[in-house]
Amino acid sequence: MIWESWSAFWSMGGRGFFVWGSYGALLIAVIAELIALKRARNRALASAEDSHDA
Amino acid sequence: MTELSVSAVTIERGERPLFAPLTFSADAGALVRVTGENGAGKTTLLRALAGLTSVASGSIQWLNAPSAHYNGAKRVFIGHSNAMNESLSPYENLVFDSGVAGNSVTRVEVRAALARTGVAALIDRRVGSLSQGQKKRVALARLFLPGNETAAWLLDEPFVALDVATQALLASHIEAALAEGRIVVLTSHQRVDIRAANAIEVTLSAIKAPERLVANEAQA
Amino acid sequence: MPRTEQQSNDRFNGKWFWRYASPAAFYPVAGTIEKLCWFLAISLTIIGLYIGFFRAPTDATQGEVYRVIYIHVPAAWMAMVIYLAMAFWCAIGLAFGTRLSFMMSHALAPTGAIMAAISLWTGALWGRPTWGTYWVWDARLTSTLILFFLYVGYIALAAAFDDKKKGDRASALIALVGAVNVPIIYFSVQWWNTLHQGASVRPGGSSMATIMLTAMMIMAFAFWAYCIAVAMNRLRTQIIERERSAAWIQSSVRK
Amino acid sequence: MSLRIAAQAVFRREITLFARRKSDWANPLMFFLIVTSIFPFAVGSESERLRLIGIGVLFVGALLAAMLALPRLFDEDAKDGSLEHLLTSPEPLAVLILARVAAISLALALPLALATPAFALFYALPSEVAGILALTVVLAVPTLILIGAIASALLVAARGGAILTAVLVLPLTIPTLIFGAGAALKVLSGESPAAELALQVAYFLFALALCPLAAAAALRISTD
Repeated sequence: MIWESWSAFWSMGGRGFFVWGSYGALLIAVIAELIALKRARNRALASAEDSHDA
Repeated sequence: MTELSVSAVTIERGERPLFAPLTFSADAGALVRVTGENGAGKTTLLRALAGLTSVASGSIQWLNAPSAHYNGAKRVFIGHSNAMNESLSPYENLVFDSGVAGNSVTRVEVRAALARTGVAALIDRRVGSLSQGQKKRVALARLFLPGNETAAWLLDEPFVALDVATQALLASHIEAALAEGRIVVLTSHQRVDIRAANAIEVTLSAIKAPERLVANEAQA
Repeated sequence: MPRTEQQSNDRFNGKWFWRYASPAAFYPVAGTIEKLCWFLAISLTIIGLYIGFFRAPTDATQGEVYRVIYIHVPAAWMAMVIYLAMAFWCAIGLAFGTRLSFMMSHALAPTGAIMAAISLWTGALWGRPTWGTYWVWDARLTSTLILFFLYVGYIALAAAFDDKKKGDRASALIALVGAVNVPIIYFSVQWWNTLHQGASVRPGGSSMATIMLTAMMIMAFAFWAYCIAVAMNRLRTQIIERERSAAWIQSSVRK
Repeated sequence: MSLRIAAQAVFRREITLFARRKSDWANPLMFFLIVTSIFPFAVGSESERLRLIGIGVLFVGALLAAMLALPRLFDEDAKDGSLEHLLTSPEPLAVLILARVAAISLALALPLALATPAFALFYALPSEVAGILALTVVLAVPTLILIGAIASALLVAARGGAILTAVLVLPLTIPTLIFGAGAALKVLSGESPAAELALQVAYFLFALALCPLAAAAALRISTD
């Protein structure tokens, strides 16, 4: 363990905003993409059901 | 002259076939009437015959060459739109039309072509200032441009916007073309009488849902 | 009615490598690849971030902020690689008319755009403490921005067609035009960049400790796995959407 | 022989249309004038400052003005149906497109290039910079129209053409922008613009070789 404490870890030598801002943006993008994927899949499945009923 | 053979052709729009596989052939001097309900793909079929649209399967051959190749098997396609720029005169439009096809035409020749549909007097008017019927007649004059002497005619609703007298005139032109041994393919809602020794009726039935695959029979 | 399936079977029978060009045949394969890649993406991310944050030391010159490179550099790489992959599938699609290739390209594009955006965002956040400004017109950042525009253009063009098939071919063409231009744009931006300012500093630099490099490479593989997994997921959705009337989809949907 | 007739027919028609509808080239010119004259209101009127941004404003303004002419390439013909003539011609479509691009470039690049030195006065640019700027605009406008031909050919069958054209075309004009404006900047700082000019010509030739082919393929795709 190179960090003295968890607060040292989170502060990233005073550059926490930049480091966690980057990782946070990545996390948000990934979550948004996964939600979009899920919704697109549900829509596709629903339309496949519809086209069978039609 | 031009010999047309269509075998097992399907055309798709938005990944859906428009009509069931279509097969027919036409010899020189044949009149092909394409009929079918709205949305059955009559215009699309004509565009495919003209080489403007590709087929999803099957083949269209003019003189034993695929439709997209222009090997001297000439055809003139006249669609719904008159395919003319409204800021130009009939003369300029027709010079452009035949120029693009690789023919240079003289003013006398253009005037002669326009005379065949009775609009020679309009030669220098702006197309935008003409009536619908006049525009149609100018468009039809393309059939008589030099270079199109042996071309097959592909006419999409040619009688629309024409008065009765001009309809009869066009019908007689079509009869003359057939007598010369050309193929004339035409779609029409109006039932205009055309005497043809060799008439083929091609009926397209639209495919609404993909489940309904009805084989089209081309009746000779 | 099983039009699509039959048609593709007719078309693809005979040559083994064509078999998986049929959406029906590739659908289950894509599912397997997706699962495998999710597993890889998650485990590699855990390993990479553990090494990157708990094993790699503080950088002598940049301090802690260098730790952004574990995602910045892989994202920039993926933005580039995905565009190349897209152009590849577009070329295949235009050459052979295989619908699956176009779908593959569509499946890749949004992820590529996200990777470009992530690379720009992290580049800006890294640049602020390092250069003292969020944005510099550095050659690589600028190229990534243009790459992002190319992604946006591709996605917007594909969406602008009501006829999906036309949209496939049209957007494929523009992707190829873009791919041909990418090296030229990159060169010209670099030319312009050296004209206006000195050589640029990059996250990481050349003298990276081995352990930092290791963490970054592991993260790069994690990004690869993530992108493939997401692309496979999107591909499967597209297959369902476009083949929804085919019998095999119907049976797999309602089992 | 028939190829020459066909290319000439396309070229003549465009020139006739430009001669008849003067707004087709006058409007881009007006747009160029207005865009270049509103910038000083935003940045201030000191000569030093204007000289710094002048080259960029003039160059980008000329490119944006040329963008306005892109619908002239295929949209109008697609609407009135006369695009069919190009598509059914037995001559290679790429050559016909090249003829049309040449006509439109001529009708646009010349007025824009002639206007550039005059508008350069707004920005207190020395006359040799104005001259080189006119030259690079002459090269940049055809390059943009060549690239634009691909995009407008694709968008003939799509929704939302105008904005999408800008999204697709402008990123690809960055090289010509860099080299063209770069040449003028070199002259402004008293250096030789030879390298930039050579690169701009190279990019133009590259576009000249590939764009008509790509645009022909694009037109076949979108009208299929």
